[in-house]
Amino acid sequence: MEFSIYDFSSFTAWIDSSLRASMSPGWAVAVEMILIGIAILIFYAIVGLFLVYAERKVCALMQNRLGPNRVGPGGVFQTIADLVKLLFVELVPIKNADRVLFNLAPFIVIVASFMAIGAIPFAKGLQAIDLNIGVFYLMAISSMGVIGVLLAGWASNNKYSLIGAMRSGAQIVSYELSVGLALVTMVVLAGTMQLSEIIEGQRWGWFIFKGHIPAVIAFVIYIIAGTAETNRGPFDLAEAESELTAGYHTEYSGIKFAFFFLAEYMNMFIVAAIAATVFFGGWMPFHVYGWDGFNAVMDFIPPFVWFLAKTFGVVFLMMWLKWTFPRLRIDQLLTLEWKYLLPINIFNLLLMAFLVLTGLHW
Amino acid sequence: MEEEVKAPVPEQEEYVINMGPQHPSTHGVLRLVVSLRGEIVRNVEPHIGYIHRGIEKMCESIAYPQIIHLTDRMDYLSAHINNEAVCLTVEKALGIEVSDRVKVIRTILSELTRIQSHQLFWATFGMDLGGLTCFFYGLRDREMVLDIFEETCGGRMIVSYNCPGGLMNDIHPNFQKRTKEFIKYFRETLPEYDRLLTGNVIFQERLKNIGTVTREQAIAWGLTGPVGRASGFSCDVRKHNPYSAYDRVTFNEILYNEGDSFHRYKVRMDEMWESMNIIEQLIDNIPEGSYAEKMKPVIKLPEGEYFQSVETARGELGVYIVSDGNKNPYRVKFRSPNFVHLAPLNLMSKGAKIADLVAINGSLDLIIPDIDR
Amino acid sequence: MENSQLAALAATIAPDAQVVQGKQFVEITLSPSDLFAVAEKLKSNSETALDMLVSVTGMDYGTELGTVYHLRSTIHKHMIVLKTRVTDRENPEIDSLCALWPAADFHEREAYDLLGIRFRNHPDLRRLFLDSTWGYPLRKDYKDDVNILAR
Amino acid sequence: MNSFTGYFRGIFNGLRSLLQGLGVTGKYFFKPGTTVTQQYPDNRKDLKMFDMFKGEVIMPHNDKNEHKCTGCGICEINCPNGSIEIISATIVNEDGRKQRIIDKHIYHLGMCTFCGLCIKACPSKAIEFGQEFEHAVFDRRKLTKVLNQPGSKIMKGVE
Repeated sequence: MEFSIYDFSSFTAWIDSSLRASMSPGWAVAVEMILIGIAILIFYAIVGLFLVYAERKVCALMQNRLGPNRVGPGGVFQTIADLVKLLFVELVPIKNADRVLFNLAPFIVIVASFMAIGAIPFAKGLQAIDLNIGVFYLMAISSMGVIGVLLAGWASNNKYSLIGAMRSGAQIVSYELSVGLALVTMVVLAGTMQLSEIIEGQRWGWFIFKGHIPAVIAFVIYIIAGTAETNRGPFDLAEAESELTAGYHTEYSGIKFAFFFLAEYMNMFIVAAIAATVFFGGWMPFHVYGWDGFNAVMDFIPPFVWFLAKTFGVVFLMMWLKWTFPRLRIDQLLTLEWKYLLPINIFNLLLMAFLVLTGLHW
Repeated sequence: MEEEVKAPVPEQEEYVINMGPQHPSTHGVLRLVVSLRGEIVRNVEPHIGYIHRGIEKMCESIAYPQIIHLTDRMDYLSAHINNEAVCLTVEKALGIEVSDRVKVIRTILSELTRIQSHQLFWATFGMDLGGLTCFFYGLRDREMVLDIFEETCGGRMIVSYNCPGGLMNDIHPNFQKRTKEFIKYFRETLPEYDRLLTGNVIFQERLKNIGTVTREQAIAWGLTGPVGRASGFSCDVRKHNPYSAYDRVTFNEILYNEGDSFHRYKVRMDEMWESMNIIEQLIDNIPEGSYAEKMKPVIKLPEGEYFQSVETARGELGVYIVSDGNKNPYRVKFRSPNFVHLAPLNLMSKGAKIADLVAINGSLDLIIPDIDR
Repeated sequence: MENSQLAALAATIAPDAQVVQGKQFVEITLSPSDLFAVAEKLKSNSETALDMLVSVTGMDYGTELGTVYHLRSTIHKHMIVLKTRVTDRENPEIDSLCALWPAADFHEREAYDLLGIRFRNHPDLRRLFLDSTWGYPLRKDYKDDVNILAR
Repeated sequence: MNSFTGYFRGIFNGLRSLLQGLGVTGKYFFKPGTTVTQQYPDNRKDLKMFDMFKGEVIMPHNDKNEHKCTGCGICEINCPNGSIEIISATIVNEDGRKQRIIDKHIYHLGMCTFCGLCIKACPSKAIEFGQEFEHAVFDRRKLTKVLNQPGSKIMKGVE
């Protein structure tokens, strides 16, 4: 077996074959699943904690502050300290709450984001499952989280929470449409829904360059709708700190709150990862056709670095949006979706189809 | 005790939520009982008194110079102007004319107070609407004004700098330099506020035609200050009834006719420019003179009634002192602007959404200790 | 309009009342039964045109309770002070001016809360700051149990 | 047609205003050195309050442990909330006259509102504002202070 940070497919194939050699195929699959689960769990925790830290630092710098700076150098261990604190915080039992649903809600939220990570290609061959309907799967899974939000709002027996949950429901139902259409626009360009093939199709130019204006429009719409789907500012109506105190997770404390909190950041990561994959070529390095030397230099940077750099670039964009804009009102939110994003999106889809049909893209 | 009249029972199908007394956007311990139908606000009923300290009652047992430190704690963002109101009333009752120096210093400090109050308004208003970054920019710039206060008055927010007959002490030698530095800095920074928030399409859409008050309503409800002026009600006490040094400066009274939340915001933003103009006219020519008139150790007001109103950052503060000739006032009444502005909240927010209620509440810029006193 | 002219005008509007030209404003002292009618005339008369109610102050004069209304005309920029007194300390009743100036709503509730003056025809006369376990603190005979300020 | 162009103008103006806002926050993010945070407990050494800062009422003593307080009680009368209590004693001084002196000048920091009336009223300028601002204590009784140091005497020449 040869291990390379540029191509993980031989490495994963080696694990598979050595497992299959020592046990029955059923067991091998089970062991592989457990391994992947553990790997994703660790990744989830690290990225979640890092994103919380990054957000706090980014917003602090934008606001002329220092941000966390006491725990560890530059405060890097602040979020770990927070997590430890959250683990020790009392889980406050809520009077007259629907116990089962109340406890179930954070798990639904976190499981939904967990499942989405499985389909994201981190590097060549580093993808838990390469579905042939990858984009479709991601869209379906990432919208499951709203069930958890709705349940949390309903089961909390809190009036603010219920309003927050209802807002979240209305919001996700509408913005799911925009996310979908923006991605469909890109699927039209790519000609496939399989994520590995979408990335392979961007070897000589990322789709945001290949697709010309429609791709840029689709990207803008995707970022807006994706921010809305993760319930982040300026679309954080479900939380709406100044209106509903904390919205759907008002009554949650301790580790259950941490689940919601972590899921929010992971959803942001997933939205950014999809954007990076579909618009910026995922782990594919930046290539220019004909410039072989340049391409070789670009190829020298490992693919997962490319992927993470692109993803965190999009994450930064989302943070930037959050810390600049005031929150929308619920009717403006729906106006923005149905009056602006949706018609533009449909027109954009037609434009892209026309572009692809006439072969005006590269 | 006679029987209480009960609060109106909400209609059926109304979803009643308690906003406050602990709520991020009620700016203190204001409790709003909000009846909702879905997101639509049907009725808002303010419940106040959570920090009622009985300042009017306390005033009846203390001497006139001692009243001043209580007024700091009413509208704590206009502390200096509140102090000035009491001092002006007492001086008027005693027939004392303070020196020009005192007048000019009082005016400059009042305008600085107004600026820092509007800065905090801008900061918290942005936060009410979900734009958290405004909060830090607003407080960052407010810090400079507070430093000026601290250097000259000794206190940052609770200044207690006025006393009947003048000021507690003379201004600090750095006062003029620091104030000019601040004005120079803030003239450059204020357009940034506009770029970040005023021009923002989300912000404008959220505020325009929200919580509209007509001019007639504003007069009938007694709305003054930026709230009244946004409705086209010319009510600037500085203009109509000048006190201190306001008769020797030129400034515009900011008036808008729309009367919605956005223009209430706009009045405050424009007032910051006007305040800077006023300060610039005065800062370089503070006349020489004594900073305080010689007062008797025990101040006794002649029997009678005295009323003086000043323009605080929020509106007209009226001080009504009834004296029976003793060293303590017989009755003190503060006509506080916030108390008046809270009353029509229901009128403004009926039919609006929850988010609008927060915006309207923010645009009134209520200071709860001033309501409760 | 000068205060002297205003006082003369006020005397014609409220013939039964006692009109004094005070140090600052024209002061009209009148009986509670005349209050509403006079206030209405002062508001509707185009020369007085008192369209803004600045403040309502509840007063305890020792044996009597009373209210003081500071009224302003936004057109003529003058102010008139209305005063009224009731002798009944147990059940003082004064007409509410809410119908003329909505601003009176909170001011009158405050006066009711702190002095126990009941306002007739007030739409929603409830205590404003305090709960029903309190007496009426601004009355001079109110006993303050905490009494921090006593010397 | 008008509403059609208005629709697009609305979108572009909206986007432009949003970009302006992003410009402001972006400027501060990428411009180093705009941070205004003071790292408080770390900068204790060079943290200096302004001369006028009203931290607490103190009674300055000279190196001979003398102060200027005559125990007249004017500060006590002037204090609006009873933060100052004067306990005076009567001694016979060198000339054989009876003299009222201060025994204890008790200052309740917890009740003080820093209005400055006591300092303004003091006829012998015996008390002034100190610049200490870290007043937090675990026991509120510690907030009651005796301003004159034990064994201190009144300065010569102060009446």
